[in-house]
Amino acid sequence: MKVAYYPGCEYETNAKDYEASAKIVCKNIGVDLVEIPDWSCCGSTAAHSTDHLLAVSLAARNLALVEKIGFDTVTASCSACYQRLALAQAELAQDKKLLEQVNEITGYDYKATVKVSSILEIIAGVDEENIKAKVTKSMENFRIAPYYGCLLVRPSKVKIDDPENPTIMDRILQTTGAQVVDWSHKTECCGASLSVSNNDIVTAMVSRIIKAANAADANCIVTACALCHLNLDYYQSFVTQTKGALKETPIFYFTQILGLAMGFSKKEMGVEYNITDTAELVKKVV
Amino acid sequence: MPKKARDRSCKDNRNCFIPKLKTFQRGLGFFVMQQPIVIDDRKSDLSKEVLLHSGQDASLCFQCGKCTAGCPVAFAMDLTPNQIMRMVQLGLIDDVLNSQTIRLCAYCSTCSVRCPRNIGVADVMDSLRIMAAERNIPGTDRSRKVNIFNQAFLDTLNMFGRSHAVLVSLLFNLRSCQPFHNAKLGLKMFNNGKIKLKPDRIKGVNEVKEIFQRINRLKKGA
Amino acid sequence: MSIENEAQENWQPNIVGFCCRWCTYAGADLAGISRMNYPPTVRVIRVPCSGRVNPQFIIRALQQGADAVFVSG
Amino acid sequence: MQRIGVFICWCGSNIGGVVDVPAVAREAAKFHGVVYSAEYKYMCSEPGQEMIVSAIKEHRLTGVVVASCSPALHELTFRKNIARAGLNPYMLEMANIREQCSWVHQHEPEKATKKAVDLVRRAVAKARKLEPLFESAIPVTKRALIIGGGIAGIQAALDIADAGNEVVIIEREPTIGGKMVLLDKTFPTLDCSACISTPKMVSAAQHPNIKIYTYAEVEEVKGYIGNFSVTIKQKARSVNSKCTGCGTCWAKCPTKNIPNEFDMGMSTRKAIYIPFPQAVPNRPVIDRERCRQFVKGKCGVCKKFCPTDAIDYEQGDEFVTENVGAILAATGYDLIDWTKIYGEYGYGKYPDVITGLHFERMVNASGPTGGKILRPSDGEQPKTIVFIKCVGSRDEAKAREYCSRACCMYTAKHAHQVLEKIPGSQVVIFYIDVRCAGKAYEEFYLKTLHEGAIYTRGRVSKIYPEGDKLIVKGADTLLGRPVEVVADLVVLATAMIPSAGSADVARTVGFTVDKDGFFQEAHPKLRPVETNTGGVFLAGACQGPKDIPDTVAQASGAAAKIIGLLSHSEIAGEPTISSVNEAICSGCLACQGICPYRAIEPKEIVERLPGKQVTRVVASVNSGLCQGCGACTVACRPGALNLKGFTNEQLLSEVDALCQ
Repeated sequence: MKVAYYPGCEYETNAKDYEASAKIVCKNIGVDLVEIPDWSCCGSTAAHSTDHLLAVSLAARNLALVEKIGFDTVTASCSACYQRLALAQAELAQDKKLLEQVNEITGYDYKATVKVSSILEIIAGVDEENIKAKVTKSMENFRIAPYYGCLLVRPSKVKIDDPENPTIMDRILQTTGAQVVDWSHKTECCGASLSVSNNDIVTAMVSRIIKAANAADANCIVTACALCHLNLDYYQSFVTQTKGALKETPIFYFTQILGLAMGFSKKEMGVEYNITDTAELVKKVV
Repeated sequence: MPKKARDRSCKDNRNCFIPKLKTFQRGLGFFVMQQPIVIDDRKSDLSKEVLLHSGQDASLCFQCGKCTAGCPVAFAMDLTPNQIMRMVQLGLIDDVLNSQTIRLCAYCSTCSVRCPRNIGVADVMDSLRIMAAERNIPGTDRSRKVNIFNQAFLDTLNMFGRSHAVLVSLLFNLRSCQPFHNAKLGLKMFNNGKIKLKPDRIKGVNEVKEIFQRINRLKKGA
Repeated sequence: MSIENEAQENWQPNIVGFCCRWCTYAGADLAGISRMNYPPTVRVIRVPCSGRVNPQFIIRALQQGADAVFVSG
Repeated sequence: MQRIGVFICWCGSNIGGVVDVPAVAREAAKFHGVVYSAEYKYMCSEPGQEMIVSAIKEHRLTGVVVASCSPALHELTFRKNIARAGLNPYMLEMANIREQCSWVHQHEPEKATKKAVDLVRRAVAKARKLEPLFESAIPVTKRALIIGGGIAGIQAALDIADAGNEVVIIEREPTIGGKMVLLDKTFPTLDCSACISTPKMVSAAQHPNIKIYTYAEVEEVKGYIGNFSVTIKQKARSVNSKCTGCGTCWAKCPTKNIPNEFDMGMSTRKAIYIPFPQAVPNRPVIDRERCRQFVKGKCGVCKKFCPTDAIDYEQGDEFVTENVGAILAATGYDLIDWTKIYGEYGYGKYPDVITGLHFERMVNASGPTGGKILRPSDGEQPKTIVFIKCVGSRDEAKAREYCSRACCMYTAKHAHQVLEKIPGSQVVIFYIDVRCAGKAYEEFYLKTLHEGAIYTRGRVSKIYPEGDKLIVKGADTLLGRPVEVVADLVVLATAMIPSAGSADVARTVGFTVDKDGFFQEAHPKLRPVETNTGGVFLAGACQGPKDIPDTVAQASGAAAKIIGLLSHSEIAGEPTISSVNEAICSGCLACQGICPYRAIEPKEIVERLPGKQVTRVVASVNSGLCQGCGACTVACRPGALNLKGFTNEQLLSEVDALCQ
């Protein structure tokens, strides 16, 4: 299966581990990710907070590029990118006038035919048996708190699963033999859009999520979003170090867990890029 | 007193110093005097403007407070989401657009999916941010920082076609006069090899610039 | 006068309404009680149910010169 | 040839102030068939009516047109009026020149006058085609059927039976009593629910005029007002009438630990059981899906021990037919299944999040905990209890838009009971509005407030566990701040919805439901206990969410209506119904499928043709069932069906008159 792939601006920096692991895992299960040539930024929160048309147009340029290279589905690993592309697509498909206006702005002739899927959906779409067949190691020592964040499951227009209790990632993780814990903060927001400008707010939000994961006795949190990953990975140090009540909880991408289970090395999966200490836990892959 | 004398000229005028003074006072922790809200025959169209921008009808809100109860950022807001909705209904445009809340909203949409009246509260917040941007309201304190960040983000995006984390942070720190803000994070990321100094300039950068220009022209035309 | 000219000069269509006595006819009464104005070129025939309206009635109304027919119930 | 009189009313200035009434009267005089035209200040007044009577006599009128207010208001008045002058009351046609003319075109008097003329022309055109109609006499069976043996059904049954009529109650559960017997104490007086409802159950069971079918359902309803024939499905109880209710069988039954529905699954029962000790009738039923005899084919313990040989494994469903003159639907309510809808409250994952009905059973002295309020998870006494109102109500996004009406009061009662039973306890009630409209209701709420319940204005957005506590995330909108409560137990006031299967009851009996599935009353204000189907009435929460006082009042209201109907041996049938011209009916019966009232049936007729006799099928209209909607006339291809009072000819002439 070939799918157009939108890496997102953090593909070489903060999310390089996500990008690498996603590509390797997808290839391994027969999903070919084809990078959109000369893609541009989706606009992220900054664009939709400033101008609606700007937000839609920036996303539309990329969607038009997907159409141009003849793909009908595009996936993005970062869930912020996913949400922006999916929301733009939902609006463009519904509103002809908007589509015309946006085409005038971008200079492309987009027909609004592209389906936007998150990478979770793409992997969940692969037959479970196929994934299981590739799993060579057991992740049974991982007690995972699957963290979906907000962008994948809300708003209703673009949700990929139930906004209150999504299970799509749980099911994928279970194929590796990992223990997936039921916990309360699966879809609470981590405040990523404020992480540069108001980091004290973000610290408070992150601490609640870490606390809930601790309460559920998880030994790691697994996410499908580059922004959540950065936030949870970095800002927990403020609370785990100062307050002491919270345990340091390593943060992984779900693709890293899949990759480790499939026998790829921790280097290939980029787990050492993490700020939290992952080494202890990664040793427990058997 | 003739009607004209108590006209909303003050409220309508965004250069008026009173709302700014109020926010300033609030920021400094001063006691703020609250004039009664005057409801008269001049109906506000704030609710309609929001509807136009976001497609969300704030007038449906019956103030159950579920948005506030579930909002992960509510603890940091100066006005709770349900208060914003109420103010939109009453047309208190200055209070709304000068609030911290509208830019602290992280668009996580928890409010939208739980609203019993099916209002996309997050979209209302989004449209209020846009309205504040249209009116060049820089915001104060936290709201101002968010605005500076957003601007920095869009500036790098405009420059290269993709955003560039280092430059965004630099611009943000300079413009918000906090040179060492988040330096620790930067250092950690650098150590972990998660920072790239050279920005990623795309080939079609002019296409992206063109998008910005066309939209600016459209706005000016309007 | 051509149809177009007529249309420009505040032309109002003659509308024959078939209204169910239980709902829309009562609704039209309510409009009266509430003094909600509408064009006097709307004229209502009371039927026991909108199901009573035979397509033949509608065709006859249009043949006889009604500009529009309104069936509601 | 008709001789028509036209009478135009000024209605003071209501019509006369806008419409040029004398001009309309002058125009009307010119219409074909009009022999007399007059105007008067108030046509409905005594002198106005006299004027019509004398004109009929003087001018030998055969038809009358009154142009005045809406026929909804005075059609009956004028029908009676022309009948006094010896005319058939259906020889009247009205033109609505007030509600649909002068009141809506008050700024355009000239156009309004022209419209008034047109409307009178229409009325005259119809009047020329009017024919005398005669009401039919329908016999009445003096018995009533009540569907649902809750408090509404029981109350109505007792009222109707006390008036000397026979009553049949059908209840689908093994006992009558409904939801009220589940409750502990009732607001605002705090009297014991069982103490006031079980005696009523016994009275109903012992009443000589009342016959009760429990564990039974309505299978089929035929007939019409005054003459219903109802087929009842008596589900196999597996226990016959020899049973004395001694209790040996359920004491000996080896199949234990079945969750008891009566206790909301908080206690257990056997496979042969009575729902609760005061059940009426005091006769057990075998749960065939769980009984070993039925599941595995061997056991027979109950049969062996039964001293009266009342156990009958072979018993099948039985069908009984009852003939009645009126039907009362009193099927009550269920609570919405919040666990399917509210993910933010845990989708039912957390055992310590319960509904108000669970709480009722728990706080009830005869309930599963013997009246103690305990956490389902660990059986500990909770200290901090949160009540959340409007779960499923006032939430059009997830569930229902309406207010369930009773929750504010029962939540106040629950709060009172917690504060009374658990010393040092803390009660937090999250509300959107406190609605306590009812006698002594507000006082009760204030008392609860005074006792220390913390009313917090805001809806709860999330509940999640932390340790053995539940964190309830709400808001205080009055202070504009989020609120978090560390709770031991959370009680949800879930929405009342029509009871499961009520849509089937509506379909079987043949009446309509509203957008929420509640039974539709004929008129929300003036006919609240009747349906649009003649002879079918409503009471209780099946019509809309209600508390006990309102339910009982409505039940007695419906009973009064039924007693009124059954007091006649014959009733007058509406004459504006369909009729078949058998000569041209082709017998295709397209009309039968389209009739919403099942009023059309095939009938065989014998025709004499030259030299032979031919038997053929034609449609026939049941005058008791036909509600006069006229849908059949449109379906009829040969045009054999016509609706009296709204014939094709009359309607076409109205169209012609309006389009002139």
